[in-house]
Amino acid sequence: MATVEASVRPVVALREVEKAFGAVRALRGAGLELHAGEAHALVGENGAGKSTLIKILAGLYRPDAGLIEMDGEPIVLHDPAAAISAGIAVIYQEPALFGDLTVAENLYIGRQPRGRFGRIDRAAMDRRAAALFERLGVPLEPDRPAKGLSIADQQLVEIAKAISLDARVLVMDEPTAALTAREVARLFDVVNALRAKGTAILFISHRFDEVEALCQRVTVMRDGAHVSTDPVEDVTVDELIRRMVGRELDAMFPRTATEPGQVVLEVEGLSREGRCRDVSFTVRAGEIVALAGLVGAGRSEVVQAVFGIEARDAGRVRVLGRDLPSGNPRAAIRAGVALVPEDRRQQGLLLDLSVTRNATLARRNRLARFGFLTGGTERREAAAWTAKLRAKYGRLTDPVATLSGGNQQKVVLAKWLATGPKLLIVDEPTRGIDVATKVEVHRLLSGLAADGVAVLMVSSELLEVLGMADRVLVMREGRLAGELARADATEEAVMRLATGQAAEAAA
Amino acid sequence: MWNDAARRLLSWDAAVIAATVAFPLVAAQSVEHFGTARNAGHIIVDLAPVLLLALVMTLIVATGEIDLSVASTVGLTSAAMGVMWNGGVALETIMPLAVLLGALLGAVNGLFITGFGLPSLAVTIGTLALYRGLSYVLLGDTAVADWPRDFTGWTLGNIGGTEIPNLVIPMAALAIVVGLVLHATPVGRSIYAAGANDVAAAYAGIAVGRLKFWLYVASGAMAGLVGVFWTLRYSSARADNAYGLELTVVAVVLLGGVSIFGGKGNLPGVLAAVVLLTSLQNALRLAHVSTEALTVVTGALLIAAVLAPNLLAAAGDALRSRRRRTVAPS
Amino acid sequence: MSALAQTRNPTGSTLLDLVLRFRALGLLLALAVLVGATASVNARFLSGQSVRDLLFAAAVTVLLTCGMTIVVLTRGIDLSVGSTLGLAAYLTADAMSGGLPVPLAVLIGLLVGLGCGAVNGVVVHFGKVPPLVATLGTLYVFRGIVYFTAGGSRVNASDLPGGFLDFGNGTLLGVPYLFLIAVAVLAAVAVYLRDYRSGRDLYALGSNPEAARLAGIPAGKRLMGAYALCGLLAGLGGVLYAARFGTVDASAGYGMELDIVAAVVVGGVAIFGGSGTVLGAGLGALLLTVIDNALPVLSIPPFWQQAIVGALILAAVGLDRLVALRAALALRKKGSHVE
Amino acid sequence: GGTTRGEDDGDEPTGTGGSANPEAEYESGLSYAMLPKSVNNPYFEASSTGAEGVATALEGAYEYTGPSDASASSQVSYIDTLSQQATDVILLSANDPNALCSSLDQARAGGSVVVTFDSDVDPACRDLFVSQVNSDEVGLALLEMTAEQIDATGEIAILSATANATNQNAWIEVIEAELESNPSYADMELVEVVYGDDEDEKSFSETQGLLQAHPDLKAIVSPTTVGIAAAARYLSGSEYQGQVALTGLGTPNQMREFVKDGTVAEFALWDPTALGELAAYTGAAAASGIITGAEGEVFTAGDLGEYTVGAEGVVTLGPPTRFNADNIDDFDF
Ligand SMILES: Nc1ncnc2c1ncn2[C@@H]1O[C@H](COP(=O)(O)OP(=O)(O)OP(=O)(O)O)[C@@H](O)[C@H]1O
Ligand SMILES: Nc1ncnc2c1ncn2[C@@H]1O[C@H](COP(=O)(O)OP(=O)(O)OP(=O)(O)O)[C@@H](O)[C@H]1O
Ligand SMILES: [Mg+2]
Ligand SMILES: [Mg+2]
Repeated sequence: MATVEASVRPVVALREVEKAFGAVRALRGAGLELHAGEAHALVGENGAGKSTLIKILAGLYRPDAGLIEMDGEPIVLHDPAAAISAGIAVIYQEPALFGDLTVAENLYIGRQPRGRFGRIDRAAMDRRAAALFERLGVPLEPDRPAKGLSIADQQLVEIAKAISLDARVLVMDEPTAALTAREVARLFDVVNALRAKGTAILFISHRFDEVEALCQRVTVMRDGAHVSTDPVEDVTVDELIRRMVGRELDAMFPRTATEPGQVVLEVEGLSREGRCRDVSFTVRAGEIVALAGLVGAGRSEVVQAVFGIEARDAGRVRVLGRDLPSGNPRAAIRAGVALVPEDRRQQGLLLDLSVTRNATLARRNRLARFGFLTGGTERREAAAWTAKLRAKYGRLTDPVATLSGGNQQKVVLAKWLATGPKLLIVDEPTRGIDVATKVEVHRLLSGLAADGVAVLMVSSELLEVLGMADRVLVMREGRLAGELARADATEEAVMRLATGQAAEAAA
Repeated sequence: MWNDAARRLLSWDAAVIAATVAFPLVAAQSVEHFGTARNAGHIIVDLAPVLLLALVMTLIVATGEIDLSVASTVGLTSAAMGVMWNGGVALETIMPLAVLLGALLGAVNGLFITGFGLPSLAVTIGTLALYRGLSYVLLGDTAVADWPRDFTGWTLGNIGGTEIPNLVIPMAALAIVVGLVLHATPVGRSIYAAGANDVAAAYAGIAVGRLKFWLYVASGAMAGLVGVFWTLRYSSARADNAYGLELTVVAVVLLGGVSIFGGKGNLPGVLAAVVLLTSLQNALRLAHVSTEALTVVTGALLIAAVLAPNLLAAAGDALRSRRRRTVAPS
Repeated sequence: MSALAQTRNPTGSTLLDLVLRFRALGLLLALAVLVGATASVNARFLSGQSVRDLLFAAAVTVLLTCGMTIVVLTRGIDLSVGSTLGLAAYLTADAMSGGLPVPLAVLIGLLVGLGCGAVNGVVVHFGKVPPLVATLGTLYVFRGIVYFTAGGSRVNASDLPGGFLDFGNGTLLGVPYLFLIAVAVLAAVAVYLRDYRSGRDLYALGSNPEAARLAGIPAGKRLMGAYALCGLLAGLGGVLYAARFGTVDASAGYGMELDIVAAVVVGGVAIFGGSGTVLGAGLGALLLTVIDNALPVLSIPPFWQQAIVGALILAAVGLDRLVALRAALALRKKGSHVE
Repeated sequence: GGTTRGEDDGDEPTGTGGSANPEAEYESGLSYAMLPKSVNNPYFEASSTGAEGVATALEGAYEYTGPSDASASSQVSYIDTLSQQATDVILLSANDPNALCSSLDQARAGGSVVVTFDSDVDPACRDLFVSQVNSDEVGLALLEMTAEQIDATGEIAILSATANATNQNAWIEVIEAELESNPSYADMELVEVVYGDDEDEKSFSETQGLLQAHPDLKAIVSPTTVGIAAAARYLSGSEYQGQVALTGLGTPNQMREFVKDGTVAEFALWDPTALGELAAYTGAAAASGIITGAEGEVFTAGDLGEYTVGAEGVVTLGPPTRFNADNIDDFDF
């Protein structure tokens, strides 16, 4: 194992860890060392075993074999409480908040500040939470219930929670997947401050720019095993990717320009109380249009209203010239619209049901013969589409909950691509997807556009937006702030519109 | 492969089905009078109401909801039948009207649950009281008993010359229809999807509210049908007919392996559970086991139904991980 | 009602606070209207005797509702409370009629309740059996045990010590001891659920069990505690039942579970856990008791009474939903970044 | 067209058929089963004691079995079981007059003798009915006791068992008819009938409700053992004690303290043990061919003496016993 400073004893080390779920061997001899005051990146393909490794560190899973050492001593983490008290704080890949409790209580559950007679001191708790949010630069009210927070806000609460623990080891499993550049920058400031105080950081991400910006060392995993550990400055991104996927990658954004065809989607004056106002735009066949903006700008809200998940208060939506009724996803699907939602666990998947059932759900009516579904057709369809997207799983009958995050995302994509849409709406399509698959998804989108599908893409990843879109619509505070053609769409231009600097300058 | 087979074997509904097959064989040997055709007939007639109600209840529980008002709906349709009969309406008209009334009562549940978004447990506790109360309003303390023999006799009669009860035919037909709908149609897929995650189901274009609404209508209609059957089988329309039956129906659905949280379970398991529970109670009665024991056995069986597979799974996990640890390379 | 003060800031959110206070207010309003209407038809409804009767009737219900609330908050349910109450009531009364000193017999009742609750807790938590299934099972099992022990016999008031019965029927300044006990328990549970870490853990468990696990909340301890407490309160309810009614047979508390669940639901506790207050549930119990008592006083024909109770439950649940929707709308406006 | 009410009224004759042989001996070795409305009810336990004594005396087998809830449909399952077991004599207290008929027919076709007691079914479905008393007699006795206690003036109310209880409703009918027609009761008014469902708690709160709803109530009549005990307990602890009269049907053991403390002046009941005894003898007599159930047949029921079968196969135990402070200590049941 390539240790850089072998002399320094790691705060935490995982050695030769094995973990299997039924027939799936998620970890085979994985290892990791975290040092005080150092940010350590963990990268690998979807399903490489990163989250599993973290869950072992968090006390959620017990390893089948192998050791966890803390300060050189072997320890056994029976449950999450044990890990927390050992000083390990974890931000999980999927936010898990208490919707009925307030944001502040979410942060301090089980360790609320106490006043007289051991009663909870709410005022003190809210104060502390507010201070923390201040530090993270997020405008969240401590006393609002967590229910109804957007995915990004939820992720921020999770981050605040982990940071508030003041742990010796901070583990972050793709904390930035739902965040835009601004929040990411604030987060990195805070993490760097923690690191300076001697906290050991473990950072998982599929975004290499972030790895480079934040981390000192990087470990690559493949198929549940440790591949390499190096100082970040010693390896190139291409080299990392090669180690992760075991081959060279094609171009990241394989966008081939196509001549736009007829107008597929027309949105006119779309409004929804408190979420978005007076949004109008069109998408043509063969075109990829991106909706960009800061977190909470209302992008998801717009596409959900287009698809009919949410009823709209005002405005018209036309697909291929025909009006879509408000609040009726069935009509939208019939008209040839598909929506890959942003929150795969809540909106995209039936976690307890099998891969097959999930992958064929949107096509249940079309796969039926004489009104009846036989298992065979569904199985064949599911196998074909998941293979096309290179999804990794044990069996088609496994519950999707057992798939890794990225592979879950692929199942959602498979479900919708299988419907053969005329208008494909994707909301954060590559959230949590590894680079290799990302290329795959990009190629797919590009290919679909080339075949005459109209694509509307919401993405918080600016590079993706710039790399893929023919046109970029920028949203700010529920309104369309502007439109940029591919040629004019630079990082700077988008951010200006998104943050409203352009508007201020004009005024 | 072996793993797959083992999992199927260990799966709960498979176990219930196996027990259902095995139990009567054992009981026929060890309990006097159990293994006669006549007794089998008794069992079938006995289980009919629970089985019929459990058919639709399975669908409802699979969507993650519940209907506690079924027994009260049976009571109310039965009471309404009595009123109509007293009013001189022809029985041939009364029967479809009773089913229609049931459907209407189900629609009221459905409206409250899907239209207003209220929790089904709360709503159907309310209509449990409401419908039972209304049946008392209709019939009060009287019973309507003078039902024509032609009809009451049919409910208990056998198919010409055999020992097979007439009831078997409609029950089997309904069970097959519901089974096919649940397991081999897009509607069935939608039901499981709605139970597993209603938000994701809505994103997949399933009109979850409408689906649930119609399931409640179906549940009500089925309860109306059971109301007709109950009235004729006991030749008595009374306000307290089928009192308390809802707990038995819920119990068999759960015993059959349907998850109370929705999204999981299948119909054969539930059918097996109905047969198992009824024949077990029948055998215990024939074996002179006391009523008290019968109550305890019912409850214990229900808990064991869910506990046993959990314990088996836990034991299996422990075994596997021990085996792995011993062969793991060090 | 001074206990109203307890709704102050139960979630720490001023907005939610308002809603909750409004919710409790709604229940109080409904209570006031009902009492007022009944009294205007029949003034005797407010006579000392009548109010006493009402409080007597409410005491046991409120007590069990407190226990049920705790369990429902954790996303559970306890359908076995009626059977537990029956078992505790019968064993307590039987022990007393057998000559055991009152404190010892009461202890037996409490322990029986605690034991039943612990059984539920074990089956739910360690057996991973869904609460509805587990407690539906123990509903049958516990009732079967009552049948076994009681058989066809019954303990009559004449077999019980006079002091015990006097306590059961006694009042302090016109308020029954039983009701005072219930209110004391309610207040204690309210403070516990609002102001103590372990109480908040129960909300967390009900709100998102998976997140609770990740946050290191000791689910086993809390769930066991919740079910044991619910059982204990049902046991206490059994003791009070015996003291109040004097006659106890195998059917004591039969079918009570649905009334208690109804009270909790009417009181605005979410049936899927995580939200609601014990005060609301207590008011729900009181409301249902008043309905039960008012209908005969209003000379509503007995055949109509059950139907009316059902309709009122629906109305209460519907109203609650309306309030919740308003709150959600308010939250949406407040949380929005759109001007 | 269609099938409407009243087209189908073929009643079959009562009785076991065949001819009676009054000289025959009681057969020994018969199997008896008593099926009460529900088990766990002290009243039926007492009847069971009586019946079991008879079965033992006649060297027969005896079983006491039944549902734990008082519903007709649960009783049907038990009747089916008994007929499957070819029980010779079934002693039944029915939860519904009609719902049990088809099962009873089957049992009788299989050779069982069906004797109902306490609560009857349609006469066509059973061989004999052992009535505790004649309905008229109970109704009249209840009214008479009430009138004596309130000087035959004022409002009275009835606290009954379940709304469907056959016997209760028969008595209530008699009371209502008598109040209408008998001039000596002209000043009494029946203001309400409420149902305690034979549940202690429910009966208790129904009593409360009655007293509040009718401030001028003078008396409560509760023709059910559960009801009268609950009502007495409520009255004895309330300000109404001694103001509102209470009478009805109750067991001496349950009512003793309330008679002593003045809450209740007088109530009535028959001896449930004797009722069980008579039912068992009646069943045995029918199974042994001593009687067939035809009117006028005579048989001897052990120590109880000689009984004659009345119209529709009814055998009546005798007038109810009235209990008051003077005699209550002579009874223990
Ligand atoms: N609970 C489980 N049951 C069965 N298999 C599981 C379970 N959890 C993880 N796996 C499997 O273990 C492997 C590793 O999954 P893991 O979640 O650790 O991947 P990952 O590296 O975090 O991927 P991603 O980048 O997509 O999040 C995957 O093949 C996954 O299907
Ligand atoms: N279910 C909800 N309940 C309450 N508020 C919500 C809900 N969903 C979104 N919001 C709020 O509505 C606004 C628009 O959210 P939306 O999800 O459309 O934004 P977005 O631009 O897609 O950002 P994100 O990256 O967070 O998805 C945000 O202020 C968000 O907090
Ligand atoms: Mg992961
Ligand atoms: Mg979004």
